[in-house]
Amino acid sequence: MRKIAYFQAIGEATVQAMEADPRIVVAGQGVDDHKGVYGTTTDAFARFGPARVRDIPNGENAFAGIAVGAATTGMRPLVVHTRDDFMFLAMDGIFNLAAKWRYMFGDRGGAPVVMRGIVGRGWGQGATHSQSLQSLFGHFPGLYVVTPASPSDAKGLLMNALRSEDPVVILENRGLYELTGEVSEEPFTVPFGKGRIARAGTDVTVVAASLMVHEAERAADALALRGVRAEVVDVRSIRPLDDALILESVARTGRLVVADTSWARYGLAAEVAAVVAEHDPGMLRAPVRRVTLADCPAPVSWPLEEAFNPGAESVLHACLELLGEEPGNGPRMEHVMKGFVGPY
Amino acid sequence: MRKIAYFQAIGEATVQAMEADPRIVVAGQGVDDHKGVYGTTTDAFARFGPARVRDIPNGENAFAGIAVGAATTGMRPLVVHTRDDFMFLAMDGIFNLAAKWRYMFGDRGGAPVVMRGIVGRGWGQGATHSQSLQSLFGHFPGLYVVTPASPSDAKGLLMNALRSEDPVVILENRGLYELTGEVSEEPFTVPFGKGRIARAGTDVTVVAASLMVHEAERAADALALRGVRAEVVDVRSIRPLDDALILESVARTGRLVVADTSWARYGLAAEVAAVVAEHDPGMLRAPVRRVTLADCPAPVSWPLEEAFNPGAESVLHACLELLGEEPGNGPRMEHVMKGFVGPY
Amino acid sequence: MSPVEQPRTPRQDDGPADLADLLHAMVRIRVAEETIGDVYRDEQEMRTPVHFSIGQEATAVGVCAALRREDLVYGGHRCHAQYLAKGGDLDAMVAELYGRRTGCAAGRGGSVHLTDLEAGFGASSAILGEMIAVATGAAWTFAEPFDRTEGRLGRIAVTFFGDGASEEGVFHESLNFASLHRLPVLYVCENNQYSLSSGLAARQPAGHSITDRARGYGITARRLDGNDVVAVHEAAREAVRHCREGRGPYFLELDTYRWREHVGPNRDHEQGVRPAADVESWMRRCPVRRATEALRATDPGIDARVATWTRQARAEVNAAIDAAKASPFPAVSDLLTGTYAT
Amino acid sequence: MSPVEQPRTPRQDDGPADLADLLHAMVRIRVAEETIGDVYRDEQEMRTPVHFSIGQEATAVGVCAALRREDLVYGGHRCHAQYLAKGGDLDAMVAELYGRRTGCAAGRGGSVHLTDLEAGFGASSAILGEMIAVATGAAWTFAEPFDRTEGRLGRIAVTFFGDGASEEGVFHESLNFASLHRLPVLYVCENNQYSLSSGLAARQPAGHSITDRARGYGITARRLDGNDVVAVHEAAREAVRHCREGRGPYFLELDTYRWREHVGPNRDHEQGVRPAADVESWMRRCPVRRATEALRATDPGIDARVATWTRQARAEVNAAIDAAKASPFPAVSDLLTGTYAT
Ligand SMILES: Cc1ncc(C[n+]2csc(CCOP(=O)(O)OP(=O)(O)O)c2C)c(N)n1
Ligand SMILES: Cc1ncc(C[n+]2csc(CCOP(=O)(O)OP(=O)(O)O)c2C)c(N)n1
Ligand SMILES: [Mg+2]
Ligand SMILES: [Mg+2]
Repeated sequence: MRKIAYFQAIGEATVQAMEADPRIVVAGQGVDDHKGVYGTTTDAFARFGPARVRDIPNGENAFAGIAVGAATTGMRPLVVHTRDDFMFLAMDGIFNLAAKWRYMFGDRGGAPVVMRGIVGRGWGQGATHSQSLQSLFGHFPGLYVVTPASPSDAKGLLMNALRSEDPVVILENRGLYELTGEVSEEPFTVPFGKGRIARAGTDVTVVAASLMVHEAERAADALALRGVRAEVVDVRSIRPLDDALILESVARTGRLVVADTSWARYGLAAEVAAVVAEHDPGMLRAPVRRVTLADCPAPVSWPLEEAFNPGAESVLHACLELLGEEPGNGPRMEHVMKGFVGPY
Repeated sequence: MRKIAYFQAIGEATVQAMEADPRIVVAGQGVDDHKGVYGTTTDAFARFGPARVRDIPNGENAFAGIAVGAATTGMRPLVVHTRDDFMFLAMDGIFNLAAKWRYMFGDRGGAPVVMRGIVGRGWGQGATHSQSLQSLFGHFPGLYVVTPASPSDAKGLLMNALRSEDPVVILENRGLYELTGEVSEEPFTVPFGKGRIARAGTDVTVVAASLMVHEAERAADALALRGVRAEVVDVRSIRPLDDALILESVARTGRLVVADTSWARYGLAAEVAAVVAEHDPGMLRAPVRRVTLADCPAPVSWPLEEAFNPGAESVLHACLELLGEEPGNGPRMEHVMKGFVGPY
Repeated sequence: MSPVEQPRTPRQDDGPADLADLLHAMVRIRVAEETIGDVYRDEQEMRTPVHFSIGQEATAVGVCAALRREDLVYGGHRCHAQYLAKGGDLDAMVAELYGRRTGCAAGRGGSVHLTDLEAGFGASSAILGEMIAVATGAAWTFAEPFDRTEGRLGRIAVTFFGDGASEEGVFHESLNFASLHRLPVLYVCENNQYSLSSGLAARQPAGHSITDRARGYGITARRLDGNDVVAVHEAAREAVRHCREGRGPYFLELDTYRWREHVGPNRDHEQGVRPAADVESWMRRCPVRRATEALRATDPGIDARVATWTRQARAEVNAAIDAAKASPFPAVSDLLTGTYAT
Repeated sequence: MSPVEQPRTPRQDDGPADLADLLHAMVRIRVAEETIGDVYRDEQEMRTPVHFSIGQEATAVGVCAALRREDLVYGGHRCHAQYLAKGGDLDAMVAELYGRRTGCAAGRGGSVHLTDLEAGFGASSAILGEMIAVATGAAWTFAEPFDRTEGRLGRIAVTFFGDGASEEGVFHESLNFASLHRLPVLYVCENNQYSLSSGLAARQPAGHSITDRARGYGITARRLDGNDVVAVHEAAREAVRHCREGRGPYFLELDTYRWREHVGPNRDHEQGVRPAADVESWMRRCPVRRATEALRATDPGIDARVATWTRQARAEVNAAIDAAKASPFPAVSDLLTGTYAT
């Protein structure tokens, strides 16, 4: 099958969905410019022009409500935030309006707005431009929340979102944008709530989301060299979470590492651990390990940033620890984003 | 010792802290009015007047930043939100400014702002006026987050907050305001990060926060009648969480129920379960139970609201289930807020 | 007049409404709210915080009488009058207050989350300013080419909000967007001088009005007496024409005053919250009384008609209360229904 | 002039600054940014997104020269010029870009989180509009009785932000609060017509300025040519006097233009983002050139002095770069330090 980059997959899904549904309108700051949100809106703008790929003023708070107003009267807004951090300003609209609209007004219609938020990890983005807000979004019933890790999922989940009758938040890690993979040219959807076994294994389960799926796979490579077979579960969907897939894997391996791009406390890593603990803690032959951000805001200085962000090596060490093995001195593994060149 | 109500304890802490520190200023919508935020700011206003108990215009977003600007130049703002739901509008200021200020600007000073948010559970408050946002606040390093359950803690934690060099979010459940308890007349502080054994027991641990501590205690009463001794742990502090106290209790009882006023997913209940799972899942002789909100927005209709909010009975049933006992048909336990009369 | 005269909502075409019809609508809303207020206080069975518009009826009635049924109205927490003025179903509203399955929001939303899409009442909500943005978004839909199908062309969105809500940033961001794209949205600020117990002087700089701010976005804006239903209606007709002709948004600031406490049925000046003299002076400017007086010269039978309308409205709202009480609560087994589409 | 002439920041008392001093400050900032831009692009060792003010120097220099050292300035993402104009330490800024322990934010903040409390530069931040609120809060402190101690009386807060940031709701809420309480805060909008690649026409209604909006809050407001450093300085002095005398906030909208791309050292009109003719026309209105030309009549030696200043600034910034590179990174063992007070 044809290979394309993650950002291209997003662009393709956008164009195909817009072709199929005239109600879809893309809106965001600079969606129409030469950069096209890292190339994800360029094709849509070329194809549909400014009426359907709409540059908007700054003002995230109102725009969340404006999108809800449009969505509840017949449009299908696809709102793009070039950093999900800016969505703090949109949270009233997201949580108090979009997530609750259908329920609060008696199930007479939903607020089908799709919100893309890009996580700007690394390269000195700093504390306010690199947060990964999946656990916040995941806490609230009424929203769907997904974190595509592969180009194929980036397309399929976005196309599913654009057919949803309810609001969807899609978190995309900027570090994945150049990643290539096989993606069907045809329109297709990936359902919400279904995780995926990114790599099969028997000795330890690594549950991961987004960028951390790749770090986990690289850790699994390194483990394989040592004869350890790690299973990597890509949750894909934060809400609903595919509990069954997680439980089935942990039941087989008896060991759980959760790798996330956000903090441990009240995060995805907590939720995955809780799913197992509330199902059957007896499954666990060893304590759960959370491989997450250091418990501080994101620093800029690169040695600190490297230490702050979890990578393949942290996943590897966590797995070895659970298996009671010494890390030894294998080659140091670089972060996925090594080699990135600015400006961002 | 003298008994006073929870709301009086808040008012007393405010006055005593303001007497000791002229930098403290109370600010919020209507803090100076006849209701005095359910009586919590009345005494401070009577004592210090409008210069230090300041009514503010609507505009939660800017005011979060204004408070940070004041806090970083020498004031100690105590910002009051009559519903913590309104804090969605203040989240940029809370997370991107207050929580990160000290770290992001190189540890040259913090943003000592204290934010009270009242959780307006029950009596048809509706989906946007009854949320309990502790897990959102708890996710972010740089913030302290506390949830006083007793009048004494309401005073001690607030006084501690007003002496903190870093930002603090205090979530108070409106349902606790009329609750009375022993409170020292002298100024005193309760440190952050220290939970409390609200009731000692040996058979099952119920970890709870805020209003749910009381529901858990009532469940413990009912269990005691059946010879079951439940231990109730009041976390008091969401960030930092007193892991040691939780672990020590669960190590003794082998059974864990977590009772929270918010949703299960990515919530406090998840975090507490994760703490145990990452320490030693072998401690658990039974699966963890999360006693939380139903996974939907808050409904208004009272039979739905009753079913939506967890109460003593849900805690009781969860404990019995873990112990392998039938619930039987004991008397139905009413919610804590039964008998409340509007308008709210 | 006949004893079976039906309560009528104002006409919803583009012609001017009769003052008698406007008065009738105001009387009906006044009676409905007063009756609900008494029952609310005495029974404690409507378990949902209620914000009454008693004393402010002219704004909702005057504006809604200038709208077509298909235009969508959005309100804030103080939304009963707007809902009823737009033709929202009274039975469904009362059932909502009682949390019944037959409520307009199926018992999920309560007093502050009304909706009646049939009548063109989009939604209301309790977070200040939210609906300013939502109405702007609806107007965006109405301005989009795909909405320009037969019969839908020319719909407008209207949002009512208070002087307090105008302080929220969403006001600024929404007006900027609407003006930039010339969206067909009418912003109606019901300036009752208070946000909770805080007067305007404690919240906004003196000597400058909300209207001045709206003009900063290049929006055509007018401020007028919100207790004069005829003036409101005339201004609204002009505003609606402007929006419908594609000339962009319009802003109306309507000065008025609420008689009851912020939330609940009581009179807060009796608790010393506001100067009793202020309340009394505004009560003398009662919009119902003023409309009645204006009609009396030409229509000597008006007092009798008002009395009849009052009786009819009372019967209507009592019937709605009885019907609501006889309606079932939502089934607890349906608690989760509506969280997501099924 | 002597080869050892030191680069000077403008005087920070209340008298008018010499045009030569203003020019000197602009030259120094221009050279610093150009030098940093080249090194940034060629080395890829300053790993932090950088927003240059090249072409916009007159706003920061003209305003900051009207301030006292103890006044606090707050900036947005495009903050280098403001930091330097207020007297912020160049070495510490460059070290911050290199993520060094000696950086002004100890390597934690990067290009968009500058601070130098010694020099009266409070903070800058990368989320649009945040510092509009923070500066308002600082002004609140400055207006409080407990701050009225000797030597602190009369401090003011100043915030620089762009035309894009003025669209955020925080602008509206902050101006309302500041005007209501007559806070000593000077709002400086650097209107460079763009937010990322979006021109004003795509973001704000035509025919109405940000100044109009500020006036809606009863704030004294002026709009002027932001590339004329003398005009900016005079207007700023008037504004500062107004604030310091307790007459409330003041608003300045300064028209200017950036020469480089939004973020990074490249020229985006070379990529066709903006009309090259626009960029060129604004480059002809270069604030440095204009100030130089204005001086030439009375000071024939000005070109030589500019050449010297340029050389000196280049040496100064190169030294800062060398010093930064020679400085240690923060220790990884200190990763958590500063999350909370210890
Ligand atoms: C974002 C937000 N902040 C605060 C509140 C609390 N609140 C509810 S109504 C109200 C006053 C609103 O005043 P106004 O908009 O003038 O409407 P009025 O009640 O006078 O009709 C306030 C502050 C809220 N609901 N939402
Ligand atoms: C809340 C928020 N929204 C969006 C952004 C992304 N962003 C960064 S700079 C910028 C443009 C700002 O334009 P302006 O305020 O005019 O400043 P300029 O870059 O022109 O100096 C935008 C949209 C952001 N940083 N914060
Ligand atoms: Mg009002
Ligand atoms: Mg700009």
